[in-house]
Order: sequence, then structure tokens, then C-alpha cells
Amino acid sequence: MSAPAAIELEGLSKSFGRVEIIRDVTLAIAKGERHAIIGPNGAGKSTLFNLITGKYHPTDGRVRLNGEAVDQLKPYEINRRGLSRSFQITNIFPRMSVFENIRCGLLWAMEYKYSFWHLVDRQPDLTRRTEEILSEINMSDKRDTLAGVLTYAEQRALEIGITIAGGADIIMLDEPTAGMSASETEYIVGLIRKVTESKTLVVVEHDMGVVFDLADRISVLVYGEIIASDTPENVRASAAVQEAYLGTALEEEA
Amino acid sequence: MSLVLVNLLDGLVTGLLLFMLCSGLTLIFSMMGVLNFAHASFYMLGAYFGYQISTYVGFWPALLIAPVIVGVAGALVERYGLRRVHKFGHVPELIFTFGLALLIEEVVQFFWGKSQMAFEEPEILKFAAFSIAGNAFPAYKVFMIFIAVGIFLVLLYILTRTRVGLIIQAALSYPETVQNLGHNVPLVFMGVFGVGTALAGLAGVIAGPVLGTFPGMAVVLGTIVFVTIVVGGLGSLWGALAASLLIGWLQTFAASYNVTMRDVLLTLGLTEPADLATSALRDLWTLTLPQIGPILPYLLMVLVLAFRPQGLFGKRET
Amino acid sequence: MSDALRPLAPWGVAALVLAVLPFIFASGAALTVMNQMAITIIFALAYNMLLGQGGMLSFGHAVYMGLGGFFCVHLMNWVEYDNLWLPLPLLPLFGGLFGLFFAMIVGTFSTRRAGTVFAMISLGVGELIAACSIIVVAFFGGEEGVSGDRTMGPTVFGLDFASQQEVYYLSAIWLMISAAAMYLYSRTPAGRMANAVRDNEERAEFLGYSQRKVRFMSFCASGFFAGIAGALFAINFEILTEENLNLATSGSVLLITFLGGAGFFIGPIIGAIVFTLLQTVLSLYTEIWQLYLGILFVATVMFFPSGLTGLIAIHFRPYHLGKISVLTKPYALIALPALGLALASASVLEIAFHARHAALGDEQMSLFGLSFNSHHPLPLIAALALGALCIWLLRRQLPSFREAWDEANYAGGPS
Amino acid sequence: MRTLAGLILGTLIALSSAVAAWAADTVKIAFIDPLSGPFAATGEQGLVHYQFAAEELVNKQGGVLGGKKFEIVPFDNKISPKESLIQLKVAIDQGIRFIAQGNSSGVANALTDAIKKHNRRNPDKRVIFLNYSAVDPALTNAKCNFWHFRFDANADIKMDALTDIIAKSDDIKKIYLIGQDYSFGKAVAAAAVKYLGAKRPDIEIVGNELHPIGKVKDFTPYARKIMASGADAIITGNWGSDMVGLGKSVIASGFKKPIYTYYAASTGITKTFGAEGKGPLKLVQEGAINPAPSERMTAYMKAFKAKHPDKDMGQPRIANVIEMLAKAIDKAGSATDMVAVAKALEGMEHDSIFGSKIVMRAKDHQAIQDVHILAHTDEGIDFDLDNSGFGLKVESTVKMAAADSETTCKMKRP
Repeated sequence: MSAPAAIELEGLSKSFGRVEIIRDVTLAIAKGERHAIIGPNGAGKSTLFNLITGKYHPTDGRVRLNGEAVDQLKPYEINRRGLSRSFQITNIFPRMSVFENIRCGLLWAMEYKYSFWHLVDRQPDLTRRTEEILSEINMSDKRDTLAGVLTYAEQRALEIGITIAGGADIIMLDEPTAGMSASETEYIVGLIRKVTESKTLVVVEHDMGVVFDLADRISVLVYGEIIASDTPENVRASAAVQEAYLGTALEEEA
Repeated sequence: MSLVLVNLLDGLVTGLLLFMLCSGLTLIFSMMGVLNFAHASFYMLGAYFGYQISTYVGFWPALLIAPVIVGVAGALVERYGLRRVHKFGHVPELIFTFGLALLIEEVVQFFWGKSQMAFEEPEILKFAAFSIAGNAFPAYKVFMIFIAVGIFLVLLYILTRTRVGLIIQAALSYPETVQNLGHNVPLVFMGVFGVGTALAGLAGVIAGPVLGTFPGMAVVLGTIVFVTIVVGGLGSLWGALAASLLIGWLQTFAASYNVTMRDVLLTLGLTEPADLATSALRDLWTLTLPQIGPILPYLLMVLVLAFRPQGLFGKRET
Repeated sequence: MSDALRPLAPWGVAALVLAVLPFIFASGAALTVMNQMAITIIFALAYNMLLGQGGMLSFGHAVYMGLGGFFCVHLMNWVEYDNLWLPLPLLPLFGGLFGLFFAMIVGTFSTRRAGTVFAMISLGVGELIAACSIIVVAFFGGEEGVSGDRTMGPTVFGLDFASQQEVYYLSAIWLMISAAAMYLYSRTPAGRMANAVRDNEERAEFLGYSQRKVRFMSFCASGFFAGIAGALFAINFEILTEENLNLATSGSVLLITFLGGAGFFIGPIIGAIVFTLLQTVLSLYTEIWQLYLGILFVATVMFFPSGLTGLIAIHFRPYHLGKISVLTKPYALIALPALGLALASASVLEIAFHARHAALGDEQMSLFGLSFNSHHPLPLIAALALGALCIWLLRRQLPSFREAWDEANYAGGPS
Repeated sequence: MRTLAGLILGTLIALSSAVAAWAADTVKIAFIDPLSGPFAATGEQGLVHYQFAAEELVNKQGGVLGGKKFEIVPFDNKISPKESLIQLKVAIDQGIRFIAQGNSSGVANALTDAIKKHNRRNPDKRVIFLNYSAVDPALTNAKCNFWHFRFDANADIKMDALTDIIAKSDDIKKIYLIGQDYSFGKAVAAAAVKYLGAKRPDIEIVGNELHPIGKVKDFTPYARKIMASGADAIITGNWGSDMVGLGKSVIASGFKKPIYTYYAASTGITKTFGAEGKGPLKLVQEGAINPAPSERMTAYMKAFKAKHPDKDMGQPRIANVIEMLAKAIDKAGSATDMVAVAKALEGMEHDSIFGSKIVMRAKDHQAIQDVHILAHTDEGIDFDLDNSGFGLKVESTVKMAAADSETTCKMKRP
């Protein structure tokens, strides 16, 4: 076998009480792949996300990151293994400045860890790297604004900035364009494309335009099961997907 | 054996009194997510209002009027105080109720001074209902038991059999959904806060004559009430009942039996240090159960929070 | 001033003020009050490492200060009776270490969650230790506490610390050290992540940080500085009692921090100064000072949750916009009625209190230099009328004040 | 009119040394006791009596040192040792040389220690501590010092007197001891065990326990234990709400025998007990009020009640403090030479307004005086408490109680 997949799910299941949200999901996402997960509301996309990133632990099955089982680890331990995520509902540090938000994303990765003997303002490498990411997400001019008072689109961009700051190899974005206008969506998609260059990207998305634009492969999740996992063209053509879900979504889009 | 029976009854009275406070507090917590630090202060207000009203019209009308006034005061606090602070988050809410507790104590002293009030049980209940092995059991305590049980039954009926109760139960689990259904959740909140504080007020009127009506009465009971609902499981009415009785009996029995640490240590095979008066461990050797009785609830709470944060009966983690 | 020195300027000014103060207020009582202020500042700053910077609400933080203090009194006694060699100026370090040690024990289980659970555990532990202080007489000395004598140690540069002045300078130096250390801590990765966890613990976890460990570190650091405050208390008062551990002390540090403004580093400093002055001065003038304090606290939580410092801070924007002068006139216009309202309210309370509680026959009371009969309705009516008049005046001024405020905060030119 | 600016100015004045000495023509006595918080009622009552006694017994008689008046300056210590020490500093800064305090032995311990250190470190600004109510025996034993004078009978003396009376009562075979878990409660229990063992070894101590102070909501379990023990009498040093709670629970449980107490009177307690307390409730205290020991006392009391109808003279000894201090100052010929005043107080003999002779014992600065057992009743009461119709009536008296008692005090004199 070749090098292990970036993310590998094997027979993954999750129940809350008696309700089974994720049923026996098996999926492999290769390194460098841009993978999208789509599905109707309530299909379990966010739960699947939370299982992979350690917020929930699976009832059954395995999650492997670069070949290593991580399903019993805490979120921060998974993050330290090179996986970073964003959230469906904006999840930033509202009472800190934009600059500080990004810097928080960098601290662990730059080996500062729990240090209380380094002054963050006196670390040229830290400041430089923060500035770079700020310019990458085009927010250098908002540097000292409190994150809580940014516009929604800016907060989403900041969230992506925090997510990629640590330099993780695997980036998982949960509905990055939810609630955005067409122009904002276009801007964010461009941004994602730029900042995840040569990284593994997993994205949950509602907007089919975004999905087909961005993804190399698409998995369709319906009622907790993956009914298809293939290239955009094949997924679009699949009768099963059409029947279960895509038809209606595509009609809406049209 | 008869002493055990007496203690069971006494513990029941204490536990049920606690429950009258805890039921309101836990309702408020489950609905609004805020631990009302000032809950025992409303209990104190109940006692003082009860005393003042009883000097004009006697105990029985006071038993009805005082809780209503306390309830209205509580509803006003929710409407004009808590609702305002609510948007800042839970920590400021908690701080607000903490400040309120301080303020109410000062206000009570402002009006009634610092001395103990001569608040007495009504003449008609001033007799021993029965006695067990020479221990008189006052009729007033029987009355307390009946009131507390009555309140529990009424609460249970309202929560499970009426429309309002169903809305409250729904609001406990799905606050947003209930709001979407068109119910006026702020009004429900205000109502629950008012009723919760009125219950505390009622407990105050009833307890005032037995436990004393003085400015420190809220502090003495306040933190214990907290402990009780945390131990029982925040938001669980059954948990509140169980924990109230547990703590009522725990304190009663701890105060009743002079188990000494010396006996325990000797049983464990340790030898008493010869120089006990100067030994660093002298306090351990002279410790008795009644001495530590009142702090047992805190110990219980710390243990529960450390090992079972959802409380004995609670479902959700705090 | 060069840019490198600019951040040091406030520290220099603070050091200068601390050095000069004893020459202005030289009496023993003034020194005692200033010493108490220094202790309270350190304690409140330590408390704010939890509340303001870590988002942890504690109802039992007096425990760490108290334990540090108790330990130091015992150290002083060992110095006195058992020939332990320990110069007094180093004592706070040991107090801090003891506070740290105890915080590490409690922190292992209390920092698992923030919010209500943390608040309740802190309350429970606080009550437990306070109750133990009565039971464990060997360490806490029962209700009369433990006392010591600070002057028994080896002299340092010829100082034996018998005089208040020497103790003041010792406290002031430790205040500077502690405040600087706490400020610097907030600028380290651990301190920054404390803010991050406060704002959004979930996000912090997905950035590689364990929220529990971040909180644990803040908690321990806070315990350390609280212990230093306790040691200074021991040096100043030479006695520690149950009072140093109980809920009232824990509650007042919460009050101080919130009053000053938990969101700012200097908030607790301002809170501690204002609170100590209120406590010492207000209680000289009125019996119901605690009522005023309660009203002030509740009003702060309701209307100015960012505290006194927040009130000052909202003027920075107009200042930077160069529009602070826009506010001068409206402030002048509302100042008099606002002051009048405050005085009228206080008068109503004082008159009502006097009428209710003064000895029979003692109907004369004096207020603000006026002497009158509190049992006569006239003074009360006069106070109420003054209050009503001031409210009416305030309401009249309010629209134009609001307008001026908006204008002062508007970045563009005159609108 | 004092505006905010005035308040700030006041602050500065209070803090600065400008305040050091106001008028030298009064002798100031700092009254450091709780005037706010849960124990303020007791503190206020003490303050009112001090002010009244100074006015009535000294100032109206022409003052001391040929015309100097006494002035009582109140300081609120919030019953906190820390606040007390701060207020002590403030008082000393104002040039006050006499410190009166009484409520809480914890505070008294802190004060006596601080005053000892202060007098050693500042020989030119020495002060004297007039302890009128803190009864922890240690203050005149292990912790005694030259500057501390106690005007109340201490816990040991009271117990000595009480057990003298109990020893004569053949009905009492079993005694239950209960108290608050702190130094005073422990001192009461230890003294009871000691004196009962010496005077009536046949009496069985069926219970000897301490409960946490101020933390017990409901005393019923304790009352049950007492009932179960078959005790013929209870001895307790409880005060405040702990006294009320214990007493009411015990009586409600059907206890009809004597409850010997130290502090079950006034500040609402007498009124709260009312008719229920009549019979069981007894107090051991100095100072006889009912029946009135003298015409002088009746006049004094009537004048007090006319001025303060809502207050009681709960601590009669305050009058002794004032009179004895005035005598000592006159004898020393100075209100500033503290060594002379203290020496004059040492060994002073005085006839109290309440009918007893008082000797300030030189070896430990403990006042020796008559101690009475008082009954809570509404019969034969000339002066009631809490305006309740109930008051304290002398039942028996021990003359010059414990006059020859031992002390461990090793007084160091300057």
C-alpha cells in the first residue's frame, strides 16, 4: 500500500441515546485532495465533522489521521497532529483584536505552547508570521479592530485565517459560505482556494456552486450514510444521488 | 430507637423547608440558566414581611399576603434587573444576584434594624402535637410538614397536568422552540421567577418563627440551598427533593450523634499521641461529628462536582 | 520620548507616586490605609487573572490569600522562636509559593469547567476552608487567629520594620513587582490563551490548547499572587484570622474587581483604591455605608458592566477624535442636577434611617452641615422635592447630552 | 453644605496628620466596636451607654483634672480584627489614648497584642486598653499585659460563681454543657468541668459539646440529645442567634429545668423568649438592676431610659469603666502619662453604682466584683429589657467572686 490517507474513516457510527446519527461510514481522503461533503439538512454532516475533529467520540468505528487512530483523543490533541477546523456558527475570540485572533492560532504551532516566559509582543517571528497571514486573508487594515465588531463576512474570513494559521496539513471547513451574498461567497471561495493550496481540504457545504467549483471529490451523506463518493461529474450523474437528494437541490439552484 | 424516629421527623422538617427554597431556585435555574444567589434573601424578605404584617393582622393573613408581596418583588427584579443583565452573559447574571443578596440584607437592616425580631408562631399551634420518649414534637412543625408536602403536590400538579406546566417543561428543554411557537417566553420567565421567589417567601414566613428572624438568616441558609440544588442536579425537581431530604437528614443526624474522631482513629488501630495538647494533630483527635456536621454539605458538593458534575439526579452538565 | 520607553512611562509614574505618597500622608493611619490599599490591589489584580482574563468567577478566592498569610505568620513565629533565618522582605515570596501550592491542589479538579461549576466549587472549597479555620486550631488558631511579630527577623540594611513607613515601602516594592509580573504574564502565550479560553473555550481547544490546562495555569498564577498579598497582610497587621478566609472577603474582592472594571488591567487597581477609600471614609460619615455600597455595586452590574475604568475608557474615542471638548458643556450642565440627585437620594435615606432608628428624644440630626428634626416631614419633603427637581432637570438635559455624545463619537466632521 | 468636594477634602483630612490633635481640653475615649453588620445592635447599645455614662457620671460632675470633659469617639470595627487594627491606628493618630472595646474576644486578642507592640515601639504615644466585655480568660492569663484592663468578670470567674450556686442545689445531678466552637465556648466548657469536678464530683456531665458558631440553622437535634441525656440543667455560653436558636429549640422540646447562660438577654433576645423563657432561663452576670441596689442606680437608670427608651443597659459595667477611669486620671494627675494612669488603675477599689465593690486586681488587671445569677422573669421587674415586660432579677449573688483565684499572668511593668 502507498502512504496512508490523510483522513480515513472506518465503520464509523454515532448514536445519541437511541437515535443513530452516523451509520457505518467508511471513507478515505487522500493527501492534497479537496473533498466536499454534501447532504440534506439533518443528514449528520456536522456530527461527522465533530467526530473527526474530536468534539464527539464515536459509538463505534475508527478515525485515522495519517494512519494514526485519533477517535479517542481530545480536540486539542487532534489539532496538534495537524488538523485544523472552522465552525458553521462563527467561532472567533470576540473580545480580542483581529491580530490577536490570528496570533492565538499560531502560538501552539510555533512551539510557544503554555510558555509564561516569552512575551508575545517581543517575538519577531510570531509577529511576522501573523502579519503574513493577515495579508493573506486581506485583513491587514483591520489589524487592531476587535473581532466582535467585524462584519459577518469579515468574521468568516477571520475564522478561516485562524483555522489555517497554525499551518495544519488538513483543513476542515464547516459551511464557510453559509449566509453570505453571492459576491461575498465568490470572495471567500477565492480565499479558500488560495490559502489551502497544496493542503488537504474537507469542506461541508450547502451551496452546490461552491462545491462543484472547489472539490476534487464529493461524498454525499444521507441519513447518516454515505451513498456516493466520487468526482463531481460522476456525483452529478449518479441516479441514486439524484433521487436521494441532488435533484431537488439542483432544481433550487436553477 | 425512638431517638432515631425523632431525628427522622426533625430531619424531614429541615429537609422539606430546604425543598421549599430549592424547588423555586431549581425552577428558576432550569428556565433561565441563572443560579439566583439572592434566593435565600427572598426567603428572609418573606420572614420580615410576614412578621410586619402579622403585627397588624395576625399570622394567618400574613401567611398569604407576605409571599405574594415577595413574589411581586421577585417578578419586578426579574423584569427590571435580571432581564437587563441577561444580555451580558451568565457570569454578570451571577454577579448581579450576588450583589442583590448583599443589597437586600442592607435594605432589611435599614428598615428593621439589626436585632432579632420577636416573630412567633400563632397561639393556636403552640402546643406539643405528640411526644416520643419525652421529646415534644411541636404542632407547628406538623403544620410545616403539611404545608411543604402540599406545595410539592401543587407544583407537581401544575407542572404535569396544566398547560402552563407543559409550556414550562418545554421551555426547560427547548427554550428557542417554545419562543418560536409563539409563547411569550419573557413573560413565562417573569412568572417563574415571581413564583419561585414567592415560594421562598412562603418558606420564610413559615420558618421565621422557628429558626429566628434576623438579618443573618439569609446567609445561614443561602449557601446551603445552593449546595442542595447542585448536589441534587441542577434543573431536576426530583433531585432537589431528594437532595433536600438527604441534607436535612445528614445535618440532623450529624448533630445528633457524638461520634468522635478519637474513637474512629482508635478503631483503626492508631494510638493516641501522648502529648495531645501540643501535638500538631490534636485537632484531628478531638474532632467530633456535630462539629463538622454543618460543613458536610459543602464537602458533599465539592465531591459531587468533582466526580459527578451533573449532580445526583441531573441529566445535563452544568 | 522614544518608542521603546513609552510603555514604561506609566510604571515610572506609578513608582514615583508610590515613593512620594508617604511624604504627603504621613500619619500612621494614612500609612495603614495605604498599606491596605497596596495589599488589596495585589489581591484584586490576582483575582482579575481569573475573572477578567480567564473568565472564571470565584466565590472563594480569599482562601489563597488567607492561607499564604497564615503560613507567613507561622514563618514569622519560627523566625522569632526557632531561630529560622529569614529576612522579612523575602517573606512574600514564601506566602506566594504556599498560595501556589494550594491552588495547584484545588485547581486539579476545579478548573475542569468554567462558569457555574467553577463558581460553585470555589464557593464550596471556600466555605470548607473557612469552616476548617475554626476546627483546625493548630494551624489557624481558632477564631482569635494567629499573630506574630514582624520585627524579630534579621535586619536588612539596618531596617527592622518596626515603623509603618518601612512596612509601607516594603509593600510598595512588592506591589510594583507583583503588578509588573501580572501584567507581563498577561502578555505571554499562557496569558494570551487565558483570554482566548475566556472568549471561546471550544475554539481554543481546536487550536491545540487544552482549556483545562490553560485555566489551571491562570488559577495557579492567581493563587501565587494572592499568596503574596496574604503575606503582605501578615506583615502589616501581624495577625490572621478566619476573616481572611471567609465568604465576605471573597465577596468583597469580587465587588472591588467588578466595580473597578474586570475587562481592564488597571480596573482592579482603581477598584481597590476607590473601595478602600469608600470603606474607610464613608463609614466615618454614615452608618448605612454598606447600603450605599450595595446600591453602587448593583447599579454597576446593571448599567456599567465594564466598571469605573470602562466609564473612563469610553472617553478615549472622543479624545482621540479630538472632540472631547464637545462634551465639556453637556457634562457641566448635567453635573449639578446629577450631584443634586445623588445628595437628595442620600438625604432621603439618611433622614428615613435616622427617623426610624435614632433614640427617642434624639430627633435632631445633622446632614451636610445642616441640623434639623428628622421626625418632622419637612426635611424629607424638601429632600424629595430636590430629588424630583433634579430628575426633571436631568430629563430635560438628556436629549442634548445624548446628541453631544453621539457627535463626540462620530468620526466624520461636524454633522 | 458639604458637597463631593467636601467629601474628598474630608478624606484627605481624615487621612492626613492634620487631624492629629483637635482639642486638648477633652479626654477622648475611642469606642472600637461593631456599629454596622450583624452585631451592630450590641455595639450600638454599648456606645449609647458609654456616651450616657460619660455625660452623666463625669461631665455633669465637673469632668476630670479640674474641668476636662470625657468624649466618646465611636469607631466601627465591623467586628473584624483587621478593621479593629486599622481603627486603632486612626484613633491613635487622632491623639486618643484610651481604647474601649468589648464585643468578641477575637478582636480583643488582636487589639491587646497590637497595643502591646504599639506601646513598645512608640513609648511617647502609649495607649491603655479598657476591655469592658471580652471575657476570654487568656486575656488576663497567658496573654495579659500591663496596658490591658478587664472590667467584666471573665468566663472562669463567672463559671466559678455559677458552680458555687449549682453546688448548693441538690436537685441537679446531671449537667449538659453546650457551646459555640471557639475559644470562648471552649473556655466555658473547660471551666465548668474543672469547677464542677472540684465542688460537686457527684454531678455527672452527661454532655459536653461544641457546635459550629453561627452556622447551625436548626438546634432541634441538639435539643433532642439534651432531652435524651436526662440532664437536670444546661450550661451554655452561646450568644446572639445561636443563643436564641438553642434556647427556643430546647424549650420547644419540653425542657423545663434551668438553662444557665452568659448572654441570653437584651438586643431582641429577651423579647423573643418572652413568656417561654420564664422559669428555665438564667443568666450569670455582674451588675444588679432588679431589684434596684440603690437610689443612685434608680435615678441613673431612669435618666437613661428617658433618653433612650428603645435601648437597654445591657452591660452595666460600662458605668464602672467610666467612673474608674475618671478616678485614675485624677489620681495620676494626667490624662497623657499612660504609665501613671495604668498604675492608678492597678489595684483600684471602687464602689459601683450597681451596688458591688470592685477591685482591679493588680496581678492580672482583672476586676473582681459581685457576680449574680439572674432569672428571666416578668415579676418584680423595675427595669425590663427590650421593652418586653420581661427582665432580669437577681436570684442569688456570689460576693467578690473568685477574688483569690490563680492567674498565670506574668505582668511586665515598664
